[in-house]
Amino acid sequence: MNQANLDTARLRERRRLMLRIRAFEEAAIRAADNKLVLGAIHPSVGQEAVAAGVCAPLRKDDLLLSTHRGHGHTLAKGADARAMMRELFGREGGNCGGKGGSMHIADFDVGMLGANGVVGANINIAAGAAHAIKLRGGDQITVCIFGDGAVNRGPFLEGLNWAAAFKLPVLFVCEDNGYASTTKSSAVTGGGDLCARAEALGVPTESVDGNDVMAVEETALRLGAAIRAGTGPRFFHARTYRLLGHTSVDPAKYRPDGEADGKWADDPIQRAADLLTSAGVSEAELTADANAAETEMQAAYDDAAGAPWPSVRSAYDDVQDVGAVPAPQGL
Amino acid sequence: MNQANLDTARLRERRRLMLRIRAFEEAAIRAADNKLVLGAIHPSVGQEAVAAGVCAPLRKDDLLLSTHRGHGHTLAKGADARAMMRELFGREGGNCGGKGGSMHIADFDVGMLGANGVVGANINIAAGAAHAIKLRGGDQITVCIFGDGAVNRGPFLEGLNWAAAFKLPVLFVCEDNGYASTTKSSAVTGGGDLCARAEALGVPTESVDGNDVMAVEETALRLGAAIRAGTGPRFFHARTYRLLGHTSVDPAKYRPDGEADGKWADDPIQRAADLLTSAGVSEAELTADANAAETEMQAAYDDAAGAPWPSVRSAYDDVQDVGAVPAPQGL
Amino acid sequence: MPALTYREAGRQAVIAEMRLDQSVWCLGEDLGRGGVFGQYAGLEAEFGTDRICSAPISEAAIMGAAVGAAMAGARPIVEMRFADFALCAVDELVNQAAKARYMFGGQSKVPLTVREPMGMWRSSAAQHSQSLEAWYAHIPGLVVAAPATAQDNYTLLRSSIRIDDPVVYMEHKHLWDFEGEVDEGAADFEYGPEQFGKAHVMQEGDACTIVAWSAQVHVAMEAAKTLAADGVHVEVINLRTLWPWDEAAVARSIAKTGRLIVTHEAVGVGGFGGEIVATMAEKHFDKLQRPPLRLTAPRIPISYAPGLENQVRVTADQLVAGVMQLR
Amino acid sequence: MPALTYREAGRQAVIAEMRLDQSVWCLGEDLGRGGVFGQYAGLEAEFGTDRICSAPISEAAIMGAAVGAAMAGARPIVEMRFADFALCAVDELVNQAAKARYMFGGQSKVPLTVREPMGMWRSSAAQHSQSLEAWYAHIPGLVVAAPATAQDNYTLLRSSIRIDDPVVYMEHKHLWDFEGEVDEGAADFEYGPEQFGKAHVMQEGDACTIVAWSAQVHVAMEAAKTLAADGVHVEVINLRTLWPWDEAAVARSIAKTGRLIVTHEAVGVGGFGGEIVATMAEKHFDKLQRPPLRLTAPRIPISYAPGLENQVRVTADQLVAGVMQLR
Ligand SMILES: Cc1ncc(C[n+]2csc(CCOP(=O)(O)OP(=O)(O)O)c2C)c(N)n1
Ligand SMILES: Cc1ncc(C[n+]2csc(CCOP(=O)(O)OP(=O)(O)O)c2C)c(N)n1
Ligand SMILES: [Mg+2]
Ligand SMILES: [Mg+2]
Repeated sequence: MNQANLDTARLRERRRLMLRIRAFEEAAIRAADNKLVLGAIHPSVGQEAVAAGVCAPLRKDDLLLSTHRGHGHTLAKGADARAMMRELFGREGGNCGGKGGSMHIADFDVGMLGANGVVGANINIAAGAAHAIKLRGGDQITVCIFGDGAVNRGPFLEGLNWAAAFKLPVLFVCEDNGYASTTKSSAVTGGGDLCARAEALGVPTESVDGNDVMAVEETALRLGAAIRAGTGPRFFHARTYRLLGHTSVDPAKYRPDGEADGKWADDPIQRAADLLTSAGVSEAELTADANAAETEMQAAYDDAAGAPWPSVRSAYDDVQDVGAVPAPQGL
Repeated sequence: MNQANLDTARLRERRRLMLRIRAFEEAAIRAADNKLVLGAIHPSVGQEAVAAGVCAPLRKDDLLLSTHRGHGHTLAKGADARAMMRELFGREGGNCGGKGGSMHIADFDVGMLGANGVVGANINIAAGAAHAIKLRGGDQITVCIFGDGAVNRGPFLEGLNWAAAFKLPVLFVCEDNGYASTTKSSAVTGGGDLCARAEALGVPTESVDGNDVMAVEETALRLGAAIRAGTGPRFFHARTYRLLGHTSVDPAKYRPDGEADGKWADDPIQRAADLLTSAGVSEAELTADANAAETEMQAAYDDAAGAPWPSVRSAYDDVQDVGAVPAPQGL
Repeated sequence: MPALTYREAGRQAVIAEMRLDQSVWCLGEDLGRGGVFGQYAGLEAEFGTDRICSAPISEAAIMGAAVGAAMAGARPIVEMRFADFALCAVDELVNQAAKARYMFGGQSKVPLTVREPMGMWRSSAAQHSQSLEAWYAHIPGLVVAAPATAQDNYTLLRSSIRIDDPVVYMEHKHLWDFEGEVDEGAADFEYGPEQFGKAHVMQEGDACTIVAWSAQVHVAMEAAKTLAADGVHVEVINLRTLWPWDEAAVARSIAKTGRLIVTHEAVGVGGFGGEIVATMAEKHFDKLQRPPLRLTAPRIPISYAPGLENQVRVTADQLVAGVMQLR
Repeated sequence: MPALTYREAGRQAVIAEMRLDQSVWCLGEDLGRGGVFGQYAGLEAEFGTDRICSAPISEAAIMGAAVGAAMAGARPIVEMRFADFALCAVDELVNQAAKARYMFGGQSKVPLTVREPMGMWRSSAAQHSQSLEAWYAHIPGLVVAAPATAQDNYTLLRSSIRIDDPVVYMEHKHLWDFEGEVDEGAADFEYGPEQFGKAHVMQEGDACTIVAWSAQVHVAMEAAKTLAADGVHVEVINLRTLWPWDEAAVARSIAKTGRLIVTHEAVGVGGFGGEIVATMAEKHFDKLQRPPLRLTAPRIPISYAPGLENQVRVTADQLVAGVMQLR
């Protein structure tokens, strides 16, 4: 197999992953519309290339921390879609036993240490996870993904500074979709050049087109290798766009007319498909991949919809070892 | 009076101010040694040029926020030394009625809105004070002084970003004395270039020799004028050195041998004296200025030592309007 | 009197005070788009982007800037979005806002209204559901309000904006759409500090006193209705504010009923119910014909799945059972 | 048994656990120089700069990094320097450390010891003197310790480091130089979770139960001595931990004395004394022959000037008067 074939194979694989992420979130949105998912859902539609390019190539024992918009990252790190869907439905067999939901999705078995409901909070946590790796002398890396809104919270400075000061193995990935909720980030972000912020904290940076999955992957691998070699943290600025609203119920009317429409042309999945078509992959193969993703996620939906609720007693489990309160009698 | 005379006069005035600050703190240290000042004292010996150059030229209605090492800034803004000394002694007639002490010294009558016991906390507060000025349409500026240790806390990012995003009239002054308590700041500060940090947040910067009082003043005036003209915040990096320990009881043994000794040659007061001598000011005049400062601060010491304690009842005053608890009966 | 939603009552309160006083100023994330719960809808259009300040995601800066602005003459209304996010700004609120007036010997007040929408809102999980009112009641310098009705939200919010102290103003997320009659026409002094801190007796009764605040008032009222059908008439006190809180109203009521139940959505351990029960036990021991009772959340975090989440809810049925237990 | 200072007992506890377990790791400001109170003196020399990590002034990063490290297999000891500064890291402690295990459905524990030196230390004023133990007791997921003696500080700190939960470990700044006998030789299981949460009866008596923790235990002992001279024998309970707290020990004691005083240095309103009093009133009403009593700080910030600062101290004389009032 020559290089071109290899790249085509890899690109097709990454597109399959992006399709799975998209199908997962579309299923989750349907479930939210059907009142089967009750908590907020933050879809990453349009941003799948960051998840696929950054997280899929990681080792299983590498660590990952994510945000409220973390389904894609979690799937790409290797978590089971059914367990994730069950979590969104709040059912037994969900990754977090139904206690976390979408915003706290996590799968420690594949090194995914959690989405976070507090913007920016994962940055210091990631620095610490990397610190533990370094103290142990391990060669894993930690990846921390956050949005362009998070760069205005203190942890951005504190966590990057910490990682730089202690030369920790952590890749900070800013998934810059231009918006923080209903606010255009540029309106409230001084300076504007996020790489400059990281550089000033002693963290070398790179900025890429975050909708080009192969460029994302190539950059992530390169930065990851440098980090694994012990040269300290890196900052990865991935420019992308949130094609849907902030949550599944947000019509995103605050965006300038036509802005989103124009951006659909840049859909990373379509871009991957176009490249694959030029590389000779047939329409039928591309459709088959899309259908497979749909089928998988519809099955996950059906599975979750039919899954039992978690035992009510479990509400009292996993609070703490010392001083845990017992479940009421008869529960 | 020609320019040279004018500058000489101003330099002499600034040296007088620096002498007053030095004498004030030496008196405070004596008082601490004598158990008359009971709380911690953080002397700014060696750093007086920053206080004198930045704060003395401010308008009375300009606002100032300072740190735990804030005696110099407060005096330079025009606060009364006797009231300040009484505050350090915890006596009646102290600026804060004995409630604050050294670390919370403040004099709102001269626009000095407080030292702060929490490193970095004044940065967001200063941005807000500047925001209030801007909302009112005033032409005052707010000056916020903090140490090189504060640049590693979140408020540095949050406050500078805020000021840049809303184009607020605030001058951020980093009084960089190389140390944060017993830790050399460079050891824990990623990147190392503090101006780069501020620039990346959209705040234009300038770095100067903070022991050159006239350079400090010239820069502060220039930056202050730009801010007053409505062009948004500025960051002023003043390089200086803390000649004594972190507190009055810290022997500062953690510094490399000889480091401090070498730095005494750079004492801003001595540097000013040398310049004044070259400009023809007599030894006698210089000594007279020093003596006047000593005399003033000894008088402040004596006044404070003889001042009454605040009424114990006052412990219950100024907590809040709504829901204030009454002083116990008979107090 | 018009029926307004709790949301709209709060919105009208802000509008009224902003029209009266140029120094009132709102700051928080996404306010330009009406705020995350629509409680600022249309305000940017009326008051402009200066006075309705859409902030970066910087709770510490929002709170800290508000403290500085308050000391420099403004009257900020801070929006924290979820009370949970205010935990990113605790130094600014507790070490700075609450203490500045005192530490500086009265040189400055810090007139500040911090809106912290709190409480459970179906399947929001552990980081978007907390009720931490007890924390703020514990901090000298802070005032704490927890409105239960649309009228509360109108009156207490107007008052809070006028009060010269930092007020932690905790609306309940579950109540935004609750409707109630609101008298907006009350005289100005109604919104002054004098009226602040008075409980409302929502229903009179002699069988038992139930003290509640925020959303839990409605649960108590539901229990009261059920009990009334059985001829048991409980007195329901809507405390409205936790600092100051209306000790006299509770004492008056237990003098009549001899029985006290305090119920809140927050965790029981270290919750404000303990303060109320302890105060009554200390000062009005003889009035208590039965042991006092707290009906509150167990000391567990709040889950996402509805069945688990419900474990931290105190239901009307539980209140009914509590009342019967004390008979 | 050697007499150690409270400071040294804590230092020895850390050393013992660090020797036993490579994953124990200290992080905080100025630790390389022994920490601000000397409680880490010499540790860098023994354990190196990796395991004794001198941090930037970044409480949020210190706490947040510790949470991440704990989830990734380390057992961090976090030094917050002054409990007041921990208010810069509340999201990290309360929204993250306390909830991670639960939110993630038990996928990870967060073994973390957060040292927060608390309390009054002559003329440290409002931002360096607070006692906020009640806050942490209110938060599900957290364990809370407040050692009073050198032995407490040895035993409880070793236990806290071993416990797999986040422990808020509140040493009292005024006690660093207090000496006491310390049994370091106790068997390993003494430091396991099983022993945690047990109060110590410092002095037996039948006239009144005084419950205290941290530095206030010593004030209670002073009062007890004064009272004993008059033939009044009070029982002094050193609670040692606030979550879990030894409800049974307090109940046993009031069954004997019929009288309960809870005293603490923290503000009374919303303080943990309310929890203890309320719990006893709810569950052991019949045992209380007199109304319970809290002797605690008024709801005012802490001043700098000694005379004003003293207004928030509860003295032995006040405890004596309280006991006599309940006779
Ligand atoms: C500390 C904090 N403040 C506010 C919020 C509410 N919030 C949730 S997501 C969000 C926007 C985040 O923007 P960004 O970081 O760009 O991520 P994106 O949603 O674009 O993926 C906000 C403000 C929060 N969760 N945490
Ligand atoms: C948030 C916080 N953390 C820690 C401290 C303890 N502390 C007081 S001063 C200081 C060093 C500050 O260094 P820097 O900002 O450089 O100011 P300098 O003392 O050098 O003037 C520290 C760590 C504090 N006051 N506040
Ligand atoms: Mg974004
Ligand atoms: Mg410094």
